[in-house]
Amino acid sequence: MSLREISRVTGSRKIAENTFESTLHAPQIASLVKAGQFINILPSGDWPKVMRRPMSVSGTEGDNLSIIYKVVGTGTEQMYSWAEGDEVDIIGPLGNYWADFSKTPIIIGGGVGIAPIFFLHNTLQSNNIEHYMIMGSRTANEHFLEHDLPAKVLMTTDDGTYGIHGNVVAAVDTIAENLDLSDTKLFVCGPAPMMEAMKDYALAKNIECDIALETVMACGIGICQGCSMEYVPKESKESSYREKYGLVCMDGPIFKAKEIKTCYL
Amino acid sequence: MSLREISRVTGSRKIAENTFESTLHAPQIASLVKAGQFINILPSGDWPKVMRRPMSVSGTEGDNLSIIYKVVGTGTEQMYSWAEGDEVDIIGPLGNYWADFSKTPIIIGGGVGIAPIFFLHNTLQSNNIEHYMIMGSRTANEHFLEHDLPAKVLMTTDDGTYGIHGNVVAAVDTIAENLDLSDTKLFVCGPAPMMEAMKDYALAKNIECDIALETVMACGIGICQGCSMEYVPKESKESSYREKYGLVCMDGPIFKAKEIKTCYL
Amino acid sequence: MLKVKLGDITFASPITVASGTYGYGNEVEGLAEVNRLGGIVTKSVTRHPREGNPLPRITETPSGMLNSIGLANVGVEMYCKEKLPFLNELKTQVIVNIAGSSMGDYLETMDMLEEADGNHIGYEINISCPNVKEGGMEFGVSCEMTEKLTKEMRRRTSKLLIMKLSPNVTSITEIGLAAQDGGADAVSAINTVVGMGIDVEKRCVKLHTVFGGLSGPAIKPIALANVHKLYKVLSIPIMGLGGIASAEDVLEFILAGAHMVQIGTTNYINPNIGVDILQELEAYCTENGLKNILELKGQLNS
Amino acid sequence: MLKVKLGDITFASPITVASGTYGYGNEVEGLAEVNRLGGIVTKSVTRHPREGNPLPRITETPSGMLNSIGLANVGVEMYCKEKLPFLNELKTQVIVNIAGSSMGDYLETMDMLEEADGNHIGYEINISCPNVKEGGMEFGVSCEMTEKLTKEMRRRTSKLLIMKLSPNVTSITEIGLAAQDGGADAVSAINTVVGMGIDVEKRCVKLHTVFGGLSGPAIKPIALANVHKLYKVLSIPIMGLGGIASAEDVLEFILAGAHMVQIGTTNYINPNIGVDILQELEAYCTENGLKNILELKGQLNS
Ligand SMILES: Cc1cc2nc3c(=O)[nH]c(=O)nc-3n(C[C@H](O)[C@H](O)[C@H](O)COP(=O)(O)OP(=O)(O)OC[C@H]3O[C@@H](n4cnc5c(N)ncnc54)[C@H](O)[C@@H]3O)c2cc1C
Ligand SMILES: Cc1cc2nc3c(=O)[nH]c(=O)nc-3n(C[C@H](O)[C@H](O)[C@H](O)COP(=O)(O)OP(=O)(O)OC[C@H]3O[C@@H](n4cnc5c(N)ncnc54)[C@H](O)[C@@H]3O)c2cc1C
Ligand SMILES: Cc1cc2nc3c(=O)[nH]c(=O)nc-3n(C[C@H](O)[C@H](O)[C@H](O)COP(=O)(O)O)c2cc1C
Ligand SMILES: Cc1cc2nc3c(=O)[nH]c(=O)nc-3n(C[C@H](O)[C@H](O)[C@H](O)COP(=O)(O)O)c2cc1C
Ligand code: FES
Ligand code: FES
Repeated sequence: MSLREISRVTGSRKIAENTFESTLHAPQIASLVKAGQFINILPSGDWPKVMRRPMSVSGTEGDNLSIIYKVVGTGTEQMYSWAEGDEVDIIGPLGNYWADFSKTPIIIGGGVGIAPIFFLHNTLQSNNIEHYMIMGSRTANEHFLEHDLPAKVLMTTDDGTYGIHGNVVAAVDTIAENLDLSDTKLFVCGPAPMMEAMKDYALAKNIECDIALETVMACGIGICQGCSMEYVPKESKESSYREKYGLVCMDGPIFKAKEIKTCYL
Repeated sequence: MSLREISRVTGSRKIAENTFESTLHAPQIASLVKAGQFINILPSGDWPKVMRRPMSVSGTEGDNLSIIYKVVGTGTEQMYSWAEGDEVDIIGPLGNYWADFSKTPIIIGGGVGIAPIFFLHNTLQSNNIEHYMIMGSRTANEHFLEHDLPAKVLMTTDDGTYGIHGNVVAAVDTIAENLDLSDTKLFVCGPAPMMEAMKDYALAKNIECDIALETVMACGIGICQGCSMEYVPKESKESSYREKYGLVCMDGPIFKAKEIKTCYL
Repeated sequence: MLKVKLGDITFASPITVASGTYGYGNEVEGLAEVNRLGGIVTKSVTRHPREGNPLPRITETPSGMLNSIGLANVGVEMYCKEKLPFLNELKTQVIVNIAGSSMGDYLETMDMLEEADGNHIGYEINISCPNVKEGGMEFGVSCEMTEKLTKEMRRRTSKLLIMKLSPNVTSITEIGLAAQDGGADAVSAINTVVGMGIDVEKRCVKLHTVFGGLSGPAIKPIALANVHKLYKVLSIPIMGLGGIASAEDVLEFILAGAHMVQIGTTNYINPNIGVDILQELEAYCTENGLKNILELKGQLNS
Repeated sequence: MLKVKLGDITFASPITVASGTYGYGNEVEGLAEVNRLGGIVTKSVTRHPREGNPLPRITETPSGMLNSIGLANVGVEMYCKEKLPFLNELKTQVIVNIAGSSMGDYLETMDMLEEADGNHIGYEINISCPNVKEGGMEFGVSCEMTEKLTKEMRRRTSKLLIMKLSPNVTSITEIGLAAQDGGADAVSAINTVVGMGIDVEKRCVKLHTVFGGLSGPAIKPIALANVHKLYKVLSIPIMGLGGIASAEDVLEFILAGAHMVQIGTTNYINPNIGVDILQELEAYCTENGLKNILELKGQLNS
């Protein structure tokens, strides 16, 4: 069950080009939220739009939770101008979460899709689960370089300005060479083309793969039916309610790669 | 002719309960504007409404002009949060201005209607024109007490917490006792009930009286025809374009009391 | 102070929530005090389950949103099995919204609901969904069809019968009169306004179905106009909706002639908006010495 | 890159300004570069001067405004005497908007304009003003009346003839087809949407006329839907308008099928918006390798 909490901004900082991390004091939601889940944010008190803005939780620390976002429009601009102590109305935790770490996790984030991957990384670490982490971005200054990360972390840039030159698929391939693929599982979140590429890769190589999708959301709680994704057609041809289309906010945001028709929503 | 100028906020301060004065660096408009005229303000860069916000100019100092406003809604809230150096898109000077000071002026302002009266006061002072000034408000803390004013200034409060107990009509009556009414002229701006009362008073006593009206404005330049006021019917019964209704933005904001059907717009 | 009657039914307040914006009441658990609302109108239920339209289905617009959900819903059988038990537990009044593509659809759905063991006190009939080819719009734009459907339904139920009207017509009052003549207890107005959005970057439509329904504060002036027009000609009460986001908005609708109101899109921002509003309305009544909020109904000074 | 033709007339760009939101071009002196626009559509001109509706006449709404100006204007005689000389000096194309209450009104006004020494290249006929009892709406909601009026006007002028359509109808395409059959060179869509506002404090309507016309970004989705519907059935071009506030909005209208556009309410915020937009569009064409902006017309990917 999700709840609504009036949180308080405890801090904000720039972590990469046009990318920010804000922390919110939200004891109830922070105590419930699991890696992969998201919150739905009312960016300001006099918010002129009709939808909240969904954001993955990137981590928790005691009573605080954090989010990582790119400034792309009105909502994220408002977040960017949050001052310490501001009240922010949030609903959460929402959606499903990363689960089943029995196979070796390779966790892969691109762009701001890194947020739920960071959270996952920390969850795995505190549970002493060995894993690989790959962070992709287009260019060096989009990377959150100062984040203090342990070994088994690969960074890629499309333009080669930092880390491995190329995209995350290439990086996964590198790691995968030394691994038993049937005992490996991919956890992916990032821009649609990256997720689509990872999906194709996972299907081709027959690797288990969970992908966190993103789409526009009005309610975030399964009411409006606006956040639909399309499933790969099921055996049973009966086309009925929520057999053909899933709801990213409720049935997701995390779906199995083999269930997803397309990551472009 | 009016023009559009990207002004810069040079300062803001609270001058009374919920009432603020802001100064804008706007060399072109400041050099043209006369007491009684107004500017039309785009409160912010991403202004979500479809109309600018008209504000009387309360004074000029070199390249700067000032406005006085009460925070009542979205637009004035934005103004209230202007920071020094912010750019503000304004159009002006707009409308007609206070003129003809051949009779002894009694200038009367109520509430934020004081803005164009302040400007008039300064204009008269710098032209060494003797005049009386009356400032009315509901209660003491709505008065701009720290404004440094010369003699012949009367302050009233409806509740008697400062100055003369009562409304501005009573104050005018006091002054008028010692004056030749036929050689006196009233200049009025304030809330509708006050203006209506002054209008009735002026008509009853047959005193010349100019009143600055206020209404909602879309364009401010005579195009939308939305800012209409109604004239007292003219002799000539031909009812035609702008005979029956005047435009506050173009034909006003200042009208002769005897022309105005009602100050409630 | 807020108590209102519609037909024989008493509602604790005129504040209800609109179809499609509140699910079946269970989704908001923990986020809203459902039982404090005057009532809830369920998501449209159809004869058979519907998977809904292909995506994308929603997009934001200035002060509003477009949707083309396509009546995705569990269907009436599953509704009776899965949704009804929860709804039966509610202490607020439940109105079931029915949609269909043909007269048979509508009537069968109603028959099944009449037979089911539901505590719902009435039906709202969606004859105005602009988002599916057979969303009932052929009913909503035709006086004859509206009257006929209303009559058939009236014969089948003694529960409240409310016809939900479309603003996408030349004359909403004609359709409203047809519903009244058919025996409806009330009409609700308005459903969404037909609109469209285009993604300039991708050079494609923003909704897969091209056209969708516009809702939210942007349409409030349109909704008020329709409610007021209906108020001037109908003798049955009106449930007003379209863009309500505050207690002041509710008062606008009541002054325009609405007997009750529904809150739609704003639930997405604030699932408890209905309760927030009714608290404000209580305070308003006290401050203004109103024994009942409906003393204001249609009371526009001139 | 922005040059477009309508009939025989070449416009420097498809960007024009809407009737009632730009006066007669002289009011914006010093605030806008009128001559850089593709064209201007004048405030509606009627046979006789009109004082307009009683006040209040305008009010803001979420992302829009309501107006009930009531076609206040100088009348055609004064227009020819006072406004025409200035308009004749302009280097931008002038379209005169005509409104009326009867067939006679419309035709007489046109006759007088045809005889006057004006450089205007065409007429836009307002058969869709929702704000006066006799604002031409009886024409705008009827196919027969629309076709008849169009025919009569077509006989009288070889200048551009553009019929301005109302969105307040069940089927705008039927009216559009009637205009086309009557011989119109183009249609413009949309005029304002009927709406209403209520002042809760004073418990009265916000417009003296009760109902008014909604304009501004709030109606953009509605306008786009109407333009696209017309585009799919008409063979004559469409001038698209309703809520345009940016270059992106213009591209939306062109992608939806508009041949030209008009900017209305946004002129109030920024009298030079048309010029700002056409500069952005030029840049857009360059960046996207378009020889002409109309290469995008109706080009929606699926
Ligand atoms: C479950 C979920 C988790 C998310 N987590 C994060 C996160 O951790 N960090 C983050 O920065 N963003 C995240 N997003 C995306 C985020 O919600 C959008 O970036 C945000 O809503 C943009 O709001 P805005 O008002 O600033 O921009 P808008 O003005 O709404 O849009 C600006 C641009 O962004 C595009 N856009 C808007 N929403 C989305 C979306 N949901 N997906 C793709 N494009 C969109 C618009 O089409 C437009 O081009 C998440 C979305 C979902 C559904
Ligand atoms: C020529 C002219 C000069 C003005 N000079 C000043 C001035 O010097 N100082 C000042 O504080 N205000 C002045 N006003 C009024 C000022 O324009 C409004 O207070 C302002 O537009 C409110 O904007 P907002 O967005 O904050 O409030 P909104 O959200 O627009 O409105 C808040 C409340 O104020 C009411 N309101 C809005 N506009 C007006 C108006 N024009 N007249 C009466 N009530 C209104 C609304 O009905 C509403 O109840 C002037 C108006 C005009 C026409
Ligand atoms: C996402 C969404 C789904 C909707 N689904 C339905 C529906 O199933 N049946 C129905 O009658 N109306 C439906 N509506 C219309 C609303 O009930 C309401 O009439 C409309 O949104 C206007 O009110 P609002 O502006 O307050 O949202 C839906 C609206 C939205 C936004
Ligand atoms: C204040 C105002 C006055 C208008 N006057 C006229 C008019 O005289 N004739 C006309 O055909 N349309 C008139 N319109 C309608 C506009 O031309 C336009 O169709 C409508 O406003 C939608 O466009 P927009 O949303 O860009 O404003 C007027 C609109 C406004 C806001
Ligand atoms: S966002 Fe409303 S159902 Fe998912
Ligand atoms: S504000 Fe537009 S005419 Fe005066």
